[in-house]
Amino acid sequence: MSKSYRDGLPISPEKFVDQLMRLKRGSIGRREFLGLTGLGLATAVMARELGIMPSPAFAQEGLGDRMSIATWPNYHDPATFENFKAETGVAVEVNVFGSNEEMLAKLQAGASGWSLFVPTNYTISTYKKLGIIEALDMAKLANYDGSQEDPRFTGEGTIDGVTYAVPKNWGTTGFAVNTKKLTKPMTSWKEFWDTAMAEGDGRTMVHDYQLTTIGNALKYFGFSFNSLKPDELAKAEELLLKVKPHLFAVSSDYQPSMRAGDAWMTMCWTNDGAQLHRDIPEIAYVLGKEGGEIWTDFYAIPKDAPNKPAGYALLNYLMNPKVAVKEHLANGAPSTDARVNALLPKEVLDNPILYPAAELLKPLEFGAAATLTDPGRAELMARFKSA
Amino acid sequence: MSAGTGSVFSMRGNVLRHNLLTALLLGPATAWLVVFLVLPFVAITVFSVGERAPEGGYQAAFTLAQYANLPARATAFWNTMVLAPAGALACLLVAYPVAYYLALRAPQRWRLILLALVVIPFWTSLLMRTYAWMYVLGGRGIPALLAYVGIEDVRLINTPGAVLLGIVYGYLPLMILPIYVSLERLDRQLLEASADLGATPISTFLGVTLRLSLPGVMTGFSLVMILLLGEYLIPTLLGGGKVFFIGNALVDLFLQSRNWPFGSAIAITLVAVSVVVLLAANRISTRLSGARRVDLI
Amino acid sequence: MRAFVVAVFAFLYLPIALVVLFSFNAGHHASEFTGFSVQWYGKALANPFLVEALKNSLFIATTSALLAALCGTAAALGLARVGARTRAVFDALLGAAIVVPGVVIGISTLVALVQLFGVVNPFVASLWPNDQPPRLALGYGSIIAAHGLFSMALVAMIVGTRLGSLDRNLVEASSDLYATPLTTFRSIVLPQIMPAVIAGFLLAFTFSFDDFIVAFFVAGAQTTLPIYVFASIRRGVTPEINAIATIVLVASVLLVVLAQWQLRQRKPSH
Amino acid sequence: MTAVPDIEFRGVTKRYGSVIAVSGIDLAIPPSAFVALLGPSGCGKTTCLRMIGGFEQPSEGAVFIRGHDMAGTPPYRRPVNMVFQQYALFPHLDVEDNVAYGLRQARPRLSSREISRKTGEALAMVRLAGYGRRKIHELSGGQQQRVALARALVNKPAVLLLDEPLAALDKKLRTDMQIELQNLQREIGITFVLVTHDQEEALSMSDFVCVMNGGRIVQLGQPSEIYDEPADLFVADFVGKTNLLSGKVVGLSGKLVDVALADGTVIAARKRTPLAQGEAVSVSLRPESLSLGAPGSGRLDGLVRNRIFLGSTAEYAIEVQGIGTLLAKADHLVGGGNLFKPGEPVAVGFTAGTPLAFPENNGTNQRENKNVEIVS
Repeated sequence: MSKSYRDGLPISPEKFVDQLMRLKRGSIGRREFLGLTGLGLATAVMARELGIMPSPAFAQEGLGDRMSIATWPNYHDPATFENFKAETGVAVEVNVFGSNEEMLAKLQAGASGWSLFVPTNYTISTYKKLGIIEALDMAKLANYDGSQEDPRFTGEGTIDGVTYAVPKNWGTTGFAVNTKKLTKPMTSWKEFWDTAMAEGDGRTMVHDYQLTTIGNALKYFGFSFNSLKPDELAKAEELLLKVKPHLFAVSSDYQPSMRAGDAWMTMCWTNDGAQLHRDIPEIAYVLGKEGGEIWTDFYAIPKDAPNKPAGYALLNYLMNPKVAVKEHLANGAPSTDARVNALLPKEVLDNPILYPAAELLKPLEFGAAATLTDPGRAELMARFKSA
Repeated sequence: MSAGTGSVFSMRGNVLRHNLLTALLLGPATAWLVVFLVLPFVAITVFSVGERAPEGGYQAAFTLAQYANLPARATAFWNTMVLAPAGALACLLVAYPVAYYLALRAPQRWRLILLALVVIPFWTSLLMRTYAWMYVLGGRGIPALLAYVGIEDVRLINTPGAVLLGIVYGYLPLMILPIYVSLERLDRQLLEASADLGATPISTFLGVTLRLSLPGVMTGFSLVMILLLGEYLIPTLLGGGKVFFIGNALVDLFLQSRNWPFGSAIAITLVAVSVVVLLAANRISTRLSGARRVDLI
Repeated sequence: MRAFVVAVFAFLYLPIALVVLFSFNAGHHASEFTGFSVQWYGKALANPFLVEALKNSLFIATTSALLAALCGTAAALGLARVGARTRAVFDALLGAAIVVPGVVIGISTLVALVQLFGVVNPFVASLWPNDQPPRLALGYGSIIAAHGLFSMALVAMIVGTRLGSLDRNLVEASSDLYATPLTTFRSIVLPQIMPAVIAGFLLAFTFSFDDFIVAFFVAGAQTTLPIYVFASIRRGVTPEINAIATIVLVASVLLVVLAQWQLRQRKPSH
Repeated sequence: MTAVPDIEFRGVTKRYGSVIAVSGIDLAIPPSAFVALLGPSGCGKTTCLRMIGGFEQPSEGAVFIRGHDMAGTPPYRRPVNMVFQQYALFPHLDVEDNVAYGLRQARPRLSSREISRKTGEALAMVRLAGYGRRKIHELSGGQQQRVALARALVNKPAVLLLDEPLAALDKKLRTDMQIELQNLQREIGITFVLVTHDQEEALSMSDFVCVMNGGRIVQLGQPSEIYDEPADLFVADFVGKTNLLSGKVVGLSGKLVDVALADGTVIAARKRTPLAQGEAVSVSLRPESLSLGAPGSGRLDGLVRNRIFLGSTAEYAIEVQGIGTLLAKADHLVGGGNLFKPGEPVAVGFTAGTPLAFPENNGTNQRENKNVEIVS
């Protein structure tokens, strides 16, 4: 098709007018006209030259020399990307986010620039509905073996038989405590919130993330982590507003503050809990006995991803169990892939932070898709933050 | 319009050519202003009477609900309206003596160097410098030093004080420069005249120096105020998401809760507030220093 | 007062000193000094994203400042040729471009462009002769435009003020001495307003180079240095960032010293 | 003069780094005098004035005002007021507030009625009644000058200091102001110290002229003394116009010397300092002491080169072979008498005893001038 406009150049004035007349009479298609006049080519060239728009999706199978991934704080082994670069020549830029809402907002605004990102289980259906993630071409993911994945954690990546996302790892959301500073043993979210207003005054962090912050406040009253009921949310808000003045920060990147000793207690994901405890043994990871979140993070590719071949290549690379095992050792969250678990050392598999006792896991809930888009929860969180 | 007589460089030639040239000169700027100022402003105005789409973003509607919901961000507005003037004032209190010293006391040959030293911090990223403050105020910085001498568990970061410090730090040069300029232009003879007429140094400062540097003070003050009204970074980095400015509320609405219409309504309100603040500052400045034009004599 | 001034300078430079100090850190964090090393300079320059962010920032700052200087100067010249009413409208718009907080500029530009692209892209696609139509998207163009808006207004104002104080006699003398309008402009007006144009350019460059909040909204897939640094603060700053910041600082100080030296060299010969 | 001098300098030296601005000055100014400090720029006159005002401190010696050593007394405690060169009126205050400024500093405080009365009087004195609410920039240069005067005088200072107060005015206004200042001084009877580089101004206004050069006082005296009996070549040259002719001492006779000019003409001249036989000298001849006449009738013969008509008088440039061009001033008589045309031969004569001979390298501080850079 691209042949037509190159052949049409240059065009004489007579021919131009002639074509214009034909266009007016309707005997010529707009595309034909654009092609003939060379306008299309000129626009395309100019646009690309000026860098106003990124080049259209790669036609050929070249991987380019760079791509970017959107993920969570302290979530990867930096060596993974260095090795990937050594193998493929593609350098990987890591963008870090504090909440799924932030990722969604960036994708909704268009042109995120990511070739790969790491959404959490409950968000995938919304992404699919909004049409902003790619139905994965499984042929390009030879290293992925669905049969080895733990079905408890991996179902939400596939919708109506089409796979939109493949799992990275699962985990829980509890809280980390510096037991040297806060010596009272804690086992529940009630204690978390109460301590935040007492001994932990000015030293407690909560996520900059509505799902967990509101969810765990709901847990204080024994409500569902995913509740959308206005009266229940109102009670959660009351608690949050009461706690707000006592907090150290509202941030999903709590490791630096915990490590520096500025914060003594924080809402915490499995992987961060494992990393903190590994480096600073007095930091303990606690799962609230009332329940809370259990989650799986997935890899997915945005529909408007600038370098999809590289995205697929990295995803396939990450699905390689030998690569994944190193990732898990660095990240600290439990894998969903049996092949990876087989390679993990015993002390990892025995780590109670990663694999909590069954009775602690039982009350945990997966995030519900509705919480992601519910305006009530979004506005509650925003009010809490701006209070 | 066609004559262009007021211009010092008007070119001869017929009216048509004159108008064509004027249009060519103003064309790019006009296009720029329309596409990237007027259009966006129209867009957020339209958005501000719309509704949040179910998944976030915008959906067309006509409602004033977003404006009615403004009180939900009262705290952020309050923080901004308190901390912005407080920050500008703190900035002024630190900046004035420095500007005064540079303009009137520093040895001549040091003056330029010292002035350059005021400007140089501008060339390192404000982000990096604020990050350095995060370190200084954070657990490994001053609190660690204090712990060393036995004062345990001091918390400095993520407090309004830290935000205020960040503000003073970030905007100090912007405050020093205009005050310096107005003090530098000050006729030294006026100070001698005042002393000659029996005024003590303090009353000379209050009666002459301060009064005549007011235009600089007001320029610096409103400059810093305007920038602070839209501040996002300093409260984010040094306030830990706890000291929330309107700027933070805006970013939050667009990048977290994805409530574009409400965000638009807040943005418009913020612009309105900024304009009011600036007009007020202007009014005060002209009132206080009615004799500004005398400088030329 | 001396002591106070010294204290303020210490206050101004303490963070900068720390930034520079940690760029020589042997350790991995920009927060724990574990030994002296220059390795991070090498690593920073080998990090394609950091270098790209730096290049992007330089490119965006230069382009937006240049465009702003050009359009702003043209606008100031044009404004001197129009009636009071047109002028008032323009002045109000230019003032607005300066006063409206960056965060609002960023947000409103984002909102407007996303909406605009939403209309334009499908339209272009429907006209396009093949299946890969160009898509308008946020990126260099939008950052340059959004940064340049503020800068252009700034330049127009600075140059306008300068033009206002230009001695009309000079222009008349020039045309009296047989200079054509163009020659008069080139040899009289331009040299007079040049310092203002250059000052405007430098301000615009500095502003764009250090801006975070506007770019944060309209950068799309592009990364500028401040955006990269902000992202780094979230994922943990390595001394790479300090190294780049130090390089930028040293480069700008050198530039200024060089400019000063040049100026001093040139003076006697004039 | 038994009264305590209003101003007294005792061995005052002022140095700026290695630069000497004022060098060992002794000076006493009697009460109610109008004294002019006259000299070229950089001679130290302004520094002297500023030391009286308290804006500079002497490096050595002391300044006394009415018998009190002023060392360590800041300007705002000194009983003197200054009229600044550019007037230094406060732009943010109106005329009345400018004038009242000094009164408002007084402790114990004056009542506002008192202040406004005194202000009104001061403004009336400088003929600016009714101008109180004007802004400074709405006034003309002369009016501003008078505001500055009123502002200083309203405080009833012991001494009024005037730093080139008329320099910024045009010629006509300057002349008017000179007369006004003189009248004012007589009226209120306090000491005025005027700094000026304009010798005409100094001679016409003051009772005493203190000629300074190179940081020293060269001559102190009444205007006529300064003009008629200059102490040295510098004063002769600086004050008024004069012709300086080089020559050699060929004869000594009491107060007079015979000087042979370059062309061999020998003239008799008075001397102010001892001169030796054969010493190189400059002879000063005031233009008005020269008389012109028909060729052969005078001492020297020359040609009229140029004539400048000045109304009542005319100035002639006369070229004398072997000597150079002389400036002569002659009365212009009604009816065209005594008018010479350019190109006409003419004889130049002078009254015996009017020429003054100075040693060529006498102590005009020419050498020290090098050290005295412009400090004002």
